[in-house]
Amino acid sequence: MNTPLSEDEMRSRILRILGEIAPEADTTSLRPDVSFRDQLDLDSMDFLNFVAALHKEFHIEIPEADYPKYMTLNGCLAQLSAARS
Amino acid sequence: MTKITYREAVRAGLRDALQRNPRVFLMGEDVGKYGGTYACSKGLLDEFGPERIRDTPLSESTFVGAGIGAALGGMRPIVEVMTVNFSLLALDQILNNAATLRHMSGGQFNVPLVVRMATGAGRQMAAQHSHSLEGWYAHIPGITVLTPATVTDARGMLFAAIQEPDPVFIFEHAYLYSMEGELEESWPAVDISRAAVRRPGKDVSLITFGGSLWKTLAAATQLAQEGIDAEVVDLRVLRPLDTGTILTSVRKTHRAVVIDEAWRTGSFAAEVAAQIMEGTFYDLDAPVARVCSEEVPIPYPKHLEEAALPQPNKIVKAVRRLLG
Amino acid sequence: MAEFLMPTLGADMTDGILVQWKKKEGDRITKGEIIAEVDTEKAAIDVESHTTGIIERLITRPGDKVPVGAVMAIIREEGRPTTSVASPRTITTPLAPPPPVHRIESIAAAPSQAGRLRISPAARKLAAERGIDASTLQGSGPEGAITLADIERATTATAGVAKPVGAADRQGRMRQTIAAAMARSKREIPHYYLSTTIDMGRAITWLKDSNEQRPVTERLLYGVLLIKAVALALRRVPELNALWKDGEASRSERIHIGTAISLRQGGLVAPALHDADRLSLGELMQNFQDLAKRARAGSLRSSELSDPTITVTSLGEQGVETVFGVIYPPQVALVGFGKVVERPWVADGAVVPRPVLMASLSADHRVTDGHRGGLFLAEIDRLLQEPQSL
Amino acid sequence: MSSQHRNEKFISNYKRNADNAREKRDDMTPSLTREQGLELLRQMLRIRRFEERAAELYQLGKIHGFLHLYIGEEAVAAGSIPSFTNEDAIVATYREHGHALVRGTSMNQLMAELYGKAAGCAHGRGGSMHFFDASRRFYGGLAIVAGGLPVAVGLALADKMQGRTRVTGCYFGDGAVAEGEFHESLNLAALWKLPVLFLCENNLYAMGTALARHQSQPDIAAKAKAYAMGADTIDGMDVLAVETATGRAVERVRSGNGPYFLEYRTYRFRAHSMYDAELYRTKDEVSEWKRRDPIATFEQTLRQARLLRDEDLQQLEAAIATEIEDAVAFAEAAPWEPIEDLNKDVYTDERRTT
Repeated sequence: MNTPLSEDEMRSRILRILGEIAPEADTTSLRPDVSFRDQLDLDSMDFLNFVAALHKEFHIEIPEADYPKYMTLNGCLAQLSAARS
Repeated sequence: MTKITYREAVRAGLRDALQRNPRVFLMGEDVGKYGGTYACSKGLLDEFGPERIRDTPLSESTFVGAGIGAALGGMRPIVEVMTVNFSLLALDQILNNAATLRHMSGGQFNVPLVVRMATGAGRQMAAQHSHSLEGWYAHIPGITVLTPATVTDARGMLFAAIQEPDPVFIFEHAYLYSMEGELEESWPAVDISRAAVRRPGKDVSLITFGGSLWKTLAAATQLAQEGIDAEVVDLRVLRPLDTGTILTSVRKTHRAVVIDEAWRTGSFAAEVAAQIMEGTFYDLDAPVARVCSEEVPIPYPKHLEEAALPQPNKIVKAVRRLLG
Repeated sequence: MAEFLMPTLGADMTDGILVQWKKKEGDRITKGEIIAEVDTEKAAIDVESHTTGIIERLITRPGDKVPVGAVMAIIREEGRPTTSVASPRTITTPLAPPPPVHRIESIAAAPSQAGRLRISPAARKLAAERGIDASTLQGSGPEGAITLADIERATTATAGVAKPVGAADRQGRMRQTIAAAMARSKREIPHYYLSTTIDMGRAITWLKDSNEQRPVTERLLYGVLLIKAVALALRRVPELNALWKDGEASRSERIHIGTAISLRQGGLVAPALHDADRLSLGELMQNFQDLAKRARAGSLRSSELSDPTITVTSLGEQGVETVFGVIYPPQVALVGFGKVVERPWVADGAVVPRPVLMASLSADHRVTDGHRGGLFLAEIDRLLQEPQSL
Repeated sequence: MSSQHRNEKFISNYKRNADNAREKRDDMTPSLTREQGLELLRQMLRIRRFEERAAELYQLGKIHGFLHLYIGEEAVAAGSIPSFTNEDAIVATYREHGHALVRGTSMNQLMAELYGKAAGCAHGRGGSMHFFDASRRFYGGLAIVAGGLPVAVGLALADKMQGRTRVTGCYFGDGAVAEGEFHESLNLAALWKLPVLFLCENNLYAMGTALARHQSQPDIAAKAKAYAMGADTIDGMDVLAVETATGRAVERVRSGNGPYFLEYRTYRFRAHSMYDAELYRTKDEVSEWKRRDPIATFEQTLRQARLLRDEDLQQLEAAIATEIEDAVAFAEAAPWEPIEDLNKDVYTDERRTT
C-alpha cells in the first residue's frame, strides 16, 4: 500500500503535470468538472502524455478503456483515490 | 569650338564627302537647282555640277532603287528623300533590295548606300509630313539607322556613314535644321555604333533620340531644380542598338523613361523598354515609362500638334510618377 | 520500275485527292503526258508523268486522299537516262483527321494579384540580400510600391535599434512564413482535391486490442496508423512523394511524412517523420511524440522542417470531418484526415453503425491526375482494413 | 467590247504580227553557221531539260518554295543573253533559271541553289527565285515585280558616271508594266540617257491575268516609246529573231544614246508557279502556242538549212542529260550551310549582326 496522499496534494501534482504539457495554460482557474480538452486545448497526444505522466507519478495502471474517466480534474481525483485506497 | 546650325553641319558633311571621294554623288528631289527642301544642299550644284548633284523626278522608289544599283556598280551615292512620309514609296527598294541583297546573295553583293531624310513634327506640317517612322526602319536587319540630334553628329555621322559597306539611313529631325550649336572639334570621330550620355545623372535615365533630345534635356534641367538628377541618354543609333549603354545607365539609376516622338504602340520606345526588361529587370526600381506621341495623325493647328507630341512637361510628369 | 508518287503541287500541299486516272493499267505513257487529275485545296490539277513506260499498276483509287510522296502507281520504265534519286518516303497510312479548331476566349485583363507584395524588382533583390522582410514595409514608390530607398531605410532602422527577439516576433515570423508558402502554393500550384470515406471499424478494434497489450507509455494513437498507411500507400503511387523543382517534379526516394502540428500559441509546423514507411508503429509513435514535444518547445532541427516529401494533416481533434488542405511547396501532395465519427454504413447488405473517417487528397495537377490520386486514397483505405499488417 | 473578246482579238493580232516577223527573219537563216545554230539549240535544250528535271525534283520534295518555270520562253534567254559581254550587267526576275544558265553560271551551282545547299550560286539562301552570280555580274533573281528596274537604272548610272561603256540588261515580264517602278525607271533612264536595255518578256499573263485585262494600252512597246526611247517588238518564240534584235539593241545602247526597249512576245507553256489550275486560259490556247515551240521550230529550221543531223541532236541531248545528272548528284551530295552561319552576311562586318 502506498502512503495515502491528501486530495490537495494530488490536485497540485495533477496541475503541475498539466502545466508541463500545456505551459501557457492558466491552471489556477481550472474548473474541476469541465474536460481538460475543452479548457486547455489538449489534443489526443497531450492527453496520452498526461495519462502516461499520471502513471509515472502515481504508479497506477490506466487501461485505455478508462481514459474517459480521467478527462476532468474531479474525475482524476476520484480515480486516483479509488486506485490508491 | 565653332557655332554652326544643324543645316550648315549637314551641308558641310555633304560637301566634305563630295570633296573627299569622287565616287560620292547626291541625288534626290530638288537637291540641285532648288538647293534642297531644307536648303541642306544649297550651293552644292554650283560647286560640284549637275553630274554629282542630281535633281530627280518625283519617283522615290526608282531614285532610291537607282541608288542601290549605283552602289552595286561601284559608286557611293547619297540619296535624299524629302521626308520620311515619302520614303514609304521607296520601302520596297529599301526592304526588299537594299537590306536583303547581301545576305540573300550569300555575301556576293553589298550596297554601300546612304539615304538621308527629314523626319518628325513640330512645324505645323499636318499628317502627311510630320511623322517619325525611323523606328520602323530600325526593325529591318541589314541596314543601319542613325538619328543625329546635335550639330556634331549632323556633321560627323555622314562622314562615318560614307565609310560603311552597307546601307545607312540618316534621319534628320526637320525641327533641328535651324538649331544652332557648338561643333565639337572631334566631329570626324563620331562613332556610329554607340549611344551618347548627354547629361550624367543618378536618379533616373531618360532615354531618347533625334528631335526629342532637346526636350528631354529641358526636362532634365527642370527636374534638377526639384532635386532630381536625371541622366540623359541619346541613342543616336537605332540599329544596331547600343544596348550596353542603356543597361549601364539603368543599372545606375534604377529607373527609365523612354522618350520617342513616334506613336507609342509598337514604337521604338517599346523596343528599348523590352531591352531593359530583358537585360536588367532586377535592377529596376520602378516600371519603365514611355513618353510618346498621342495615337493620332499629327494635326495642323499648333496647340493640337503640341498636345500630340512629347513635351518637357510630359517628361517631367512621367519622372515624378516613377519616383512615387 | 518507277513509282508514280502523289506530287507536291505547291509549298503548302500536304495531301491530294485522286479525281481520276487518265490512263489504264497496261497503257503506255510518255514523259510529260498527263497521268492523273488530282484535287488539291486550290483546284483540280492535271499531273504529268516524269517517266516513259507501261503502266503496270494503278494503286490509288479515285476519291482516295493520299499524302504527298505516297506511291499512286507503278510504271515499267523504258529508256530513261540512268539517274539515281533517293526514293522518297512512301506513306500509305490514312491521314489523321485535322485537329479541332481552338478558339481563344477573350480574357479580361487580370487584376493584379491580391496579396502580392508591390515591390520593385531591384528592391526585392536587395531585401533578400539583406534579409529584410519587405512585407512589413510601407512603400514610397509609384502606387505605394516598395522601392530601393524603402529597403535602405529599413536596413538603417534595423541596424540602429537592436530589438530583442520575443515570442510575439517569432509568432509573427511564423505567420509570415506560412503566409508566403501558402500564397505561393495557391498562386503556383494547380490543386485538385479528392476525398473518400474510410470504414475505421477494423482499425479501431485492432488498435484497442493492441493498446490493451501495451503499457501506458507505449500505447498508440490511431493517427499513427493513418501516417503509416499513407507512407505505405506512397510506395504504390510514388509520384505523389515528390518535390517540384525547376519546372518539373523529381521523385523522392525516401518517404518523409510532414506531420502538421498546430502550436498552442497559434501557427503550425509540419516537421518530417523520417522514413515513415520503414518504421514500426511503435517506433513511429515514439518519433511522433518526440517530434510533437520538440515542435512545441521550439527545438526542431532545420532538416526536420525542410525535408518532408508529403504532408499529412489531421484536424479530427477539432471536430472537423473533412480537410481540404493547401499543398506545402515544393511538395506535390497533402493528405487530410477528419474526425472519426459513427455513421450508418452498409455492410453485407445491412445498414450498421460504423466509425468512419473522411480522407482527402490535395494534389498538384502538374504532377498527377485524379486517376492516380484516386488510386492512392483507395490504397490507404485498403491498408486500414488490414491494420495488423501496418 | 468585253475584256474576253478584246483579249482574243489582241491575241490574234499578236500572232499575225509574230508571223510577219518570222517571214522577215527567214532571210537571216543563210548567214547562220552550224556552230552558232547548234549553240543556240543547245542552250534552249539545257534550259528546258534543266527545268523539266527541276519540276520532277520539286514533286519529289527535293526543291521547295516557289518554282517558276520558263519552259516555252527559252528562245528569249538563249537568244538575248549572249548579246551581252562579260562586263555588262544582268538583272533578272524570279523566272530566271534560263538567264543564269545561258549567262554561264554552272548548272551544279544552280541546281545546288534550287536544293538550298551552301554550294548554290546564292549560298543556298535564295532558292529558285534568287539566283546571284557576282562573277558574271548577274544581279538576281529579284522577286518583287518591277523591283529590278530601278536597280538596273542605278547600275547603268554608275557605269555612265564612271565613263564605262557597259550595258545593263534588265529583264522583266508584262506584269511589271503595270507597276509604278516601270514608268519611273523608263522615265529616269531616258531622262539621264543611261545605258540600260529593258527586255520585256511578254508572255501575255501577269500570273493569271491576261495582258488585255490589266493594260489599257496592251502595246507595251508603245509605252516605252512614250518615254522617248527606241522600242521594238520581237517574236520571242524565234531564237534567231531574238538574237538579231537583241544584238542590235545592245550595240545601240552601248553607243551612248541612252536606253532602249525590247518587247519579246513569248508564251509560257506551264503554270505560273509549279502548278496552278490554269483557269485563266484554255487548253486550246496552250496547245496552239505549243505548235510554235521555240525548240521544235528551231530544230526544223536547222534541219531545213541542213545544219542539224539526228546524231547532233542525240549528242546534244546526251551531253545535257549528263550535265543535269551531274548537277543533281552534286546538289544531293552538297552540304547544308551550318546554322551557326545564319547571321553571316546580314552586314559586311559580322560584328554588326547582333
